[in-house]
Amino acid sequence: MKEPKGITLLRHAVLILFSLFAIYPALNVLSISLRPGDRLRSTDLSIIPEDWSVDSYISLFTEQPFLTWLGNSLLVSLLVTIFGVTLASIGGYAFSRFRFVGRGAGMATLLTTQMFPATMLMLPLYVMIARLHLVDTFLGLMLFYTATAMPFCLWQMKGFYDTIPVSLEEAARIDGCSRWQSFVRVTLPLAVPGLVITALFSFMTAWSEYLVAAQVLQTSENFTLPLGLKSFQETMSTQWGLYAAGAILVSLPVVILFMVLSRYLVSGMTLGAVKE
Amino acid sequence: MKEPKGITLLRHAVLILFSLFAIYPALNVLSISLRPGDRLRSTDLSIIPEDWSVDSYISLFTEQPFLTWLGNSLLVSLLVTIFGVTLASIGGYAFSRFRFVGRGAGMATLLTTQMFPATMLMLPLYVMIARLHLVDTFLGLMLFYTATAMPFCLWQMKGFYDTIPVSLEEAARIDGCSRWQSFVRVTLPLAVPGLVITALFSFMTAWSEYLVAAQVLQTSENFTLPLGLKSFQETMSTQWGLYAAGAILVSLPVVILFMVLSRYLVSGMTLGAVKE
Amino acid sequence: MSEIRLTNIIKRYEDGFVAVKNAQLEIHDGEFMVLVGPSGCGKSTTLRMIAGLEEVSEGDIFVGDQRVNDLEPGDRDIAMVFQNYALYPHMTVRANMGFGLRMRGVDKNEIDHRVNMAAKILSLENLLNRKPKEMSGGQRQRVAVGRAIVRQPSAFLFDEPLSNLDAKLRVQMRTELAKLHHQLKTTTVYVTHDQVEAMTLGNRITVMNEGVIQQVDTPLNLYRHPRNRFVAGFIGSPAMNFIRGNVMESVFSGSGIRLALDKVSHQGPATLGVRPEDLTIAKGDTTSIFSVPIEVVERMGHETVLYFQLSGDPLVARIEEDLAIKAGENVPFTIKSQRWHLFEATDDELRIEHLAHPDPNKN
Amino acid sequence: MSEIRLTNIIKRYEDGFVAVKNAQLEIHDGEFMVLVGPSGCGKSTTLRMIAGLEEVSEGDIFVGDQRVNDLEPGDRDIAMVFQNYALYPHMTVRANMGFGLRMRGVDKNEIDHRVNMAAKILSLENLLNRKPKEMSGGQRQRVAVGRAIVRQPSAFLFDEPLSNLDAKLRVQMRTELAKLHHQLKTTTVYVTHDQVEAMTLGNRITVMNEGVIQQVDTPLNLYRHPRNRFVAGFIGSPAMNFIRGNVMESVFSGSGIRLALDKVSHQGPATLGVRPEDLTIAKGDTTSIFSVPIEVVERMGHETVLYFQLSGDPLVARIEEDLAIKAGENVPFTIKSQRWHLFEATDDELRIEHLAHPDPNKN
Repeated sequence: MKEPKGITLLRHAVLILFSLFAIYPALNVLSISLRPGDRLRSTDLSIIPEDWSVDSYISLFTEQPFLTWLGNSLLVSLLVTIFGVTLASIGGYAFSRFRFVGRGAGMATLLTTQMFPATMLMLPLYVMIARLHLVDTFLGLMLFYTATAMPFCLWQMKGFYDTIPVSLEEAARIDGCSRWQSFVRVTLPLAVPGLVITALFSFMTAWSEYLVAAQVLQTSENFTLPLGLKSFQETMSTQWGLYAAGAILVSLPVVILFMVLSRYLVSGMTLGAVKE
Repeated sequence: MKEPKGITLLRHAVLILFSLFAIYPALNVLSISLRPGDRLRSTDLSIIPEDWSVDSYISLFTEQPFLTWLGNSLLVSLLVTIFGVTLASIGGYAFSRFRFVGRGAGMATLLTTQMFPATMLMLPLYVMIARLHLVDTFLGLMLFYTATAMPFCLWQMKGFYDTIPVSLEEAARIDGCSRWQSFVRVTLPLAVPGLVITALFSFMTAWSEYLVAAQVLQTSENFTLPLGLKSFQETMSTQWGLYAAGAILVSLPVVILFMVLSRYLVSGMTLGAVKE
Repeated sequence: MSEIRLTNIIKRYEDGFVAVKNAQLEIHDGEFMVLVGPSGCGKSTTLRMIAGLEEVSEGDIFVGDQRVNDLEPGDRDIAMVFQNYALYPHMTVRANMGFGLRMRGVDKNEIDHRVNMAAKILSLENLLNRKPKEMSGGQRQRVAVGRAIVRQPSAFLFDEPLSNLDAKLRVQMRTELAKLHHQLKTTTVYVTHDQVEAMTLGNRITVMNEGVIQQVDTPLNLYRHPRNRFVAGFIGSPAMNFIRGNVMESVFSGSGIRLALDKVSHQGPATLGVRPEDLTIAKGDTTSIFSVPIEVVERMGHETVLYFQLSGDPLVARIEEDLAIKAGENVPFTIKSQRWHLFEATDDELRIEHLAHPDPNKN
Repeated sequence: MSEIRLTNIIKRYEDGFVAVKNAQLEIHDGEFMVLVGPSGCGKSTTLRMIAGLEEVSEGDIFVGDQRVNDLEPGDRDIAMVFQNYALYPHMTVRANMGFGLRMRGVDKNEIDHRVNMAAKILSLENLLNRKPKEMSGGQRQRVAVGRAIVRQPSAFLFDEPLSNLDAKLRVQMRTELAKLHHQLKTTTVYVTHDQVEAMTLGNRITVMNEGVIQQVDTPLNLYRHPRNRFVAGFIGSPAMNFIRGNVMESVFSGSGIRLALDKVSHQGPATLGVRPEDLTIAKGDTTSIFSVPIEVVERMGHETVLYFQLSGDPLVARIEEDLAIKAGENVPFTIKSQRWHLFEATDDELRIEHLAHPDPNKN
């Protein structure tokens, strides 16, 4: 059993390398956001530069419409999350528990919708949004986000419900619940880790999406955060400091959400609700 | 038991509506690609217009560098897939089977890397690519794609290996296999559905990605398909016909892959390898 | 009145499979009725129809005088214990046990009172604030029973409640369930595939096979007077030995044996059934019916089980003492006087009644 | 020579837990040795160390004359049957059975020949081209055994191979395994938690508890001469009854009973052990030792099991006949002459030898 240990070590080395490779960029952004001026490149290897300043952050809130964008993003993301979780929690339950005509077809359809690259969807999206007179509105954006996030959310919730024994609902019904009560009082509370993942996914989809937002939204005061950030880059000389500071602020709520919810995430992704 | 039937019906209605909503755009693109000229809007509701033509498709191959872009996309996507599947199949095995120091931390790190929005990564990406002198090269693109797809691939493979009983490998070792042989001859063949999903995910990541490609690639002959397509849109008046035809052709291989592999996908996403 | 009656119950699934065929069953008030049979025999489906968890395709189910076919499970005044216990994982033991009462709007104090009572009966007092996952299998089992009894329903339904427990715990819980029924005297329907559980728990037993009720009777009547070969083979462990043969003028002759049967009028092909404990070793002056080499000997200390073949049919004998017999030894066997059964060689394989067997209703 | 020897084996896990404490065991060539004990007693760990699937912390394992501690599992010339069968799902039965030989570079024709032979012994001829998932539990079990025997190893290791089968199939496979060992005479180590399997299969049995070997002996010696109270309680079903008490001048007095013990020199606190079949009902002129109301009666047809309490201790009696006793009835009991055991009231609870018990090596 000597040899496998060597292999294990090798694997660790490779994995640690890749982890660093994945974490490094975030630190890099932090570093740039703290540099005065728009110094993008630096031979300085320390993360916090010696002459650090928070000018970029201050500028974001005072000189730029950052707060407006933040509000827009929050509005869109929260509504998409609420709508997505509600639909997925009910629809996923139907896919998990009922054997109805077209159930298999429905599941396959959901998979199918996942296979069209986003680039392809730009065009019909534009057409539909235009026809529905939803150009430059949040409603158009939210419709699109909800629809694209739905297949994953439904699969996720269905998979989660599958791990909850049907007998729990049967017990609840014998205890006097109606079918709906047994869902709300027994199944739903047990599906919380799944709901958290679904919510997080819906939120992330809406929070950090750029391509579609760029297509739908046109006036600067309607921009979501990713659009706003990108606009720093599109002026003649990129405002790197602003961009970096914005990027950090965009990521912050997501990072915090992830950390607060990590307990649910791990149990949701690995175990399912109920251990037998 | 009358009431639930009503609810079920209602749910079906909602689900069917959403399915149509998800399929409709694809048909729309097909329709536009077959219209002569760049007629984007049409009151005609039929999918194949009466005066249909394949001019847009012909133009793609004769007047535009579509074949070059196709080659570029294939090269990048296939290499990313091979690299991603190889690493994930080995790394996921390590996460599933070995209890090494830092295993939990490693898994958490993988989750963490998932939480940074792509918009935020644009900046450090640009810095890193520039420093490594990989601007406008495929290698830079592939490095980025592999790194961003890896967390999902590793989790997916780990989850899949978790469903394969360890006793199968133990039986193989008693039958005379080394640890490596038992992995290659017993575990890996059983993990094929997981590998297929991982491969598909890696491929899709690389095949349809736009934002990063736009950052890294600069000369037109290096463009991948999504970049090329978008370039139709960026000229003064969008060449909708070309764009639509291109979008159809970009989606085609993905759709075909999905259909060929659907059997593996469903078993991979729902069951795991071995039923007890 | 909490008698349960099933009249001509049929359960047909959408794919056309008929799980229960024309079941007719009357469970008396206060009776402990066990439904037993191999897996897929329709016993669980029958129980679930009584509970209201499966729709009835044809026929009527009565609890007391009320036809319950169209009632919701919660309105049938029954409580059920599931095979996997089905405790609500997000609730404490106390909340689990009180849930049914809470759904019925019972007063909070009354709920507490009843939960405490049930907890005392089942020795669960110290566990009331635990969550199900913090308990052992036996404890969860107890909580599941507790959740049923706090409701004070007119009937308990049990769906293989002991099958997830290990052997020792199963025996212990079995006797606890017996005591509980002795104490509460609530009408009970209990499904199991284990004939030992059926024999030890049931006032009466319903034996099912392939959706059809084979026989309904007390444990000992089933054991002594099985209606057909299926029941004879299912009840008792090791199972009854069967030897195919022919009856001519009250003499059975089958593969390798000849046995004089008194008082049998049957003529022609038949199957002889002998329980393992009714095969004894011929000693001294008793003449042996057959003599065979033993294949496997199982010495259990208090009994010895012998496995052997008679013209290819595998047979088992159980001797109620410790015998120093070795595999390969030749042993002469005899059958205890009149301790045999005879079955028709027809599709139904009905048992042939004869005077040698004691009166079914003696015990 | 395919004897297996364990000398002072210790298994210590990284978290400090010691699963096996100083195990000393010799398994003779051709012997069927059963390791039995409650879950977590270290029996499976011991087997897995012999197989090479767990590292040995201290001590040596020998197969034949060779120290195998550092050999890969595949180089130890052993075959193993797993609890979940561990058949390769992507291979046919033929490929499953031949896999070990193929890995050893055995000639293709020889593999076919040996697989066919094994398939014949196990009646698997018609299943050779099936995949594992197309077979029933019993068939998979057979294939797992087949995969072991084609290898013709110097030892078979079984890890609870029957625990996933239902009761009837378990009994059938048990006798098949017994016949197979009778036929092949290969050294076998068999792990189970089921004392009935241990009693019926083993030439000798190793009883383990909490990582320590309690006793190694033949089934009947274990039954009649358990070395301590743990072994006495573990072997036999229903388990032995224990009554705490005191011995004074050859008279045992405990909760509710007084029993004259001949030929015992022990004085002071002790535990009396009586097997359920050694408790009989006092009839006619035999004087009863105690008389109690029965709590639960289990009438099995060929035997009756009575549950009752003696000053709070739950006791069980098994009567080898069908008795028409009802719960609540008062029954006078006696203990069969000299059929009792006495255990020290120390931590080890060793059995106190006395002349009343027959010589351990008589059978």
